[in-house]
Amino acid sequence: MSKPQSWQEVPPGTVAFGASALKVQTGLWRSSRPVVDAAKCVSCLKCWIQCPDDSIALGSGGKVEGINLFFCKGCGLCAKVCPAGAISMHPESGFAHEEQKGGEHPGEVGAHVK
Amino acid sequence: MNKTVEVRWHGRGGQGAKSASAVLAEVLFEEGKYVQAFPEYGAERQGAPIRAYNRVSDAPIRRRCGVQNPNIVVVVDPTMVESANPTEGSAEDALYIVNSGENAKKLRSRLGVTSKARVLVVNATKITLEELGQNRPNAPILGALSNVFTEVPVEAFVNHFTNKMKTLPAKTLEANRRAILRGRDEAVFA
Amino acid sequence: MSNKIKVMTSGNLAFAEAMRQIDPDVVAAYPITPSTEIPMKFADFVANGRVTSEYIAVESEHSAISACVGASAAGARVMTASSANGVALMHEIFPIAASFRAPIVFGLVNRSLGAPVNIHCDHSDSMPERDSGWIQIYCEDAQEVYDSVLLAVRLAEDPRVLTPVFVCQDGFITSHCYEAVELLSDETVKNFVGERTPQYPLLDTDAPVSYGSFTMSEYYFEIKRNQMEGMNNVLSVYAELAAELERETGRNYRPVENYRADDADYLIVVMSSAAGVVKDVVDELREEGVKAGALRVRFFRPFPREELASLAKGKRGVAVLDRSASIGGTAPLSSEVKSALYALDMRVPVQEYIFGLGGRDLYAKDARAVFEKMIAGDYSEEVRFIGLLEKDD
Amino acid sequence: MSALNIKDLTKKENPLTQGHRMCPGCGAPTAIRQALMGVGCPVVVVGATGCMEVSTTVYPYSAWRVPFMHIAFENAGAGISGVETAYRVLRRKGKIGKEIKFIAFGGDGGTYDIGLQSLSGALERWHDFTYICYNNQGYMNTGAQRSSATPLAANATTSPAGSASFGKLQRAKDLTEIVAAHNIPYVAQTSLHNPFDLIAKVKSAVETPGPAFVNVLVPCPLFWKIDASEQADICKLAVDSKFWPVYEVADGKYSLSYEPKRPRTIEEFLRAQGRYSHLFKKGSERLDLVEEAQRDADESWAKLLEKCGR
Repeated sequence: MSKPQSWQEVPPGTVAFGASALKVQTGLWRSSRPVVDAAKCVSCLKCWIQCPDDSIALGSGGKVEGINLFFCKGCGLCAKVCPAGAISMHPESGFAHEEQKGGEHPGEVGAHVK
Repeated sequence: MNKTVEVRWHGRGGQGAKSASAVLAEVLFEEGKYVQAFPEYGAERQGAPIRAYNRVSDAPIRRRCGVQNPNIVVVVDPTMVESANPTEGSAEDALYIVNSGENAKKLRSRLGVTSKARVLVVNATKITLEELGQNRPNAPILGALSNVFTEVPVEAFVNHFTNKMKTLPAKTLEANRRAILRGRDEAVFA
Repeated sequence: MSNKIKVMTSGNLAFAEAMRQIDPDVVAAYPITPSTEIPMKFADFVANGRVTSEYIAVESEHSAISACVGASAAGARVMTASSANGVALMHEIFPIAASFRAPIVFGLVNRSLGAPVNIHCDHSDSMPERDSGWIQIYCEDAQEVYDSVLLAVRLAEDPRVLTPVFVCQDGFITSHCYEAVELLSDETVKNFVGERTPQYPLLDTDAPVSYGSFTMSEYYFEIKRNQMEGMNNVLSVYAELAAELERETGRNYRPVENYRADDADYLIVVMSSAAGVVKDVVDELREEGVKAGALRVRFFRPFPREELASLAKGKRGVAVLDRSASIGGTAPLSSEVKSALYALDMRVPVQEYIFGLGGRDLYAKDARAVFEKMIAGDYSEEVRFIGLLEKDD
Repeated sequence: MSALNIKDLTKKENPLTQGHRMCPGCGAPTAIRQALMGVGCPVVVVGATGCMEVSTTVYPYSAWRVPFMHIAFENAGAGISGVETAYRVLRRKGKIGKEIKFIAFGGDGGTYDIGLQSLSGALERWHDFTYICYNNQGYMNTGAQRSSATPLAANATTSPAGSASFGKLQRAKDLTEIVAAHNIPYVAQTSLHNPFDLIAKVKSAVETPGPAFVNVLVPCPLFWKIDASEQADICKLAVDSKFWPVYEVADGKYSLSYEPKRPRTIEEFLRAQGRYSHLFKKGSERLDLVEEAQRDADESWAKLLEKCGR
């Protein structure tokens, strides 16, 4: 569902469609950025299971490959729980020179959405 | 019956005046009349004085307010002749049906009605004590009422009344039938 | 075989019988006088396998309506009933049900709101819900209750409407009065009400939706405006449905009942069971040569303002009889009537009355006095009270 | 209970998507996400008003990949009663073919306080659903007010520590025990620092026919005044200090899920959070209350062990 532009386009019943929040770039909230040293990752997935924003990007082998910066709010929990010191937090200002991307994985709204 | 006949019942909570008014309505409904039956509800429990009402007419009944000026007043409990004020608002020529073992003349003076009023007395309590072994005055009262609504055969009253209690043993139903018939036969105008 | 049968029943039992024939999926209810008989009777139907429904015996009215909203959002056909304090306890959830476009059909048996505690009829329980987004239908007798429940199911679920409905009847006066009601056959009712086809059932796990979202000023207004459209469609959809049911019953109830109003000089506007005695008085006055008439407002939400204004146009006087008060303001029916009459080119004198609070009856002499005052040109800016114990000034 | 494999879980679609607006480091989305991971079949979720509900359904977006309904604050129990009943009817009538599970959640405000009646009613009526309380021990959606889950001496905005007060004057209500007293088939307490425990318990709860209840300790960094990264650590401390025992009551049988080998003290748990800092303020310390909290914890623990038959 695209954002309604008028009252006529609002679906009845206060209904919002499932998984549509995948369009919401909560990564813009971040002031501190996690950086993954993949070489140190021991694939324990503690960061993955504790991340409140489900922003730990896993590779096909179940290894942490990076952070979904479209959603990551920068709480630092992943760095805190990592037993191998594979994730470190860095001020977002240090990345200011990078072009503000639309996000690596701007989630797709499910195909089921009517 | 060109105009609406209004009936007021005086009884005690749990005594069955409400059911009896419903039976009267059912019987007359079956005879093609337009009817209403509605009790007055309060916080009172078993034993407290209650009132119930009927309206009966050949035309659709629209008004739904309480009955203020009844044409027929039924006093189910003999102790209520004075306490329930059965003459309140009733027409001068109203018909009273009273469950009482009292002398008819005396009853008329206790009610304080003029000679225009008709008073039908039936000792319903005695009849049901004899027939059912319990003081359940409804059946003879309905029997007495069949003297008033003469267009309805008394069997209609019997059928509707016993229908309400159809889960009871046949013996009890038969006793009720006798009580209704005795109510019809033993009711006398004072 | 006749598809109709006339039986002796009451307003409550007629509602319950309609429920049995409709056979809703879910009923969640909590007992309260004078509507208790409805869930009691329905629970009995469930216990004896006479319906395929589930009955939820909840622990409060608040939970009753909450469970109804849940079941309705899930996609089920849902009904319930309540009165007075029960209705007041549900108040929080009514606007939510309406916003969810949950087509719940609700037997509202009107009873006064405490204090003091009073179990008898007035409209102080349903009137506060007039802004909750529910349709409100007020019935005069048990027959109308029965017919209205059938209509309400179709009306609520119509995709152009999708709005819950209160089917109101006067506590005790209608709910407990035993009278004749003509019932349709089970099959006729089943065919008339059909089956519910929900648009966004919560139980569709393949197309998940979220109900009851959070929204700030960005969309709240639009969602509300969208909801209003359902209410705007009610009267035209109702006209279709009423005509369809009329083919089965021969009865058709207008949103405003016109009783000898067309050529009348004086009108009483009233709702629900009190209309009967007013109509009796109209007939009496007509026989005496007075052009009296009555309007019975059946739909309070949506309020049929155009119909009412056209029926009241050009009258010499209108008296509005409210069975509830808006303390410190104009009583609800008077307020609506006055507002509707504002559209007329020529002013019609309107006298406001309040009557019947806490179950006090409206008698023929009262209705007659109201007409007599209009005929005498005796109007007051102040609201007048009928049957109130008052000291004369 | 089969052992959980975390790698298997990564293959499952997350029922709560990204893009929700909960605070950075909040435990609630983690708890809900973990809870739903263990559930095999489709679920329908009903949420009470609260942070989670508000932040996951900011119109026109929803972070729920599963059907979700919010009605009001105090009625998640009643709402899910209606949904679950509708499901049973529609399934019986052949209008729904598949098996669906029902989960209600509420914060401690919506569960311990305003929603307790509705929860109790739903449990007593034996609806087949699982209620998850994400318990951050106060009203966070409205700004850190005290609830009946707020522990003794915590500084909350409606039980503030001041010159004449030491914070909340009363102990927390033991809701898990109140729920267990309904004699429902499954009741548990857990904490989000141990996802295996949490996931397994919710799985048991959901798979048990009839009503089930899981009380999850979920820190609110803002209220507890901890760093956003510390949710898992503080939960572990709560469990290791016996402040929040993890246990289950299955068919009336109590069993302890975890016993700390080297128990920590309540003082350590309290000192780790800013909401208790007034107890340790130089010159106005209230170490007596710390001792009282320790005694309470010890007594509760002893009672729990007894119930577990030890």
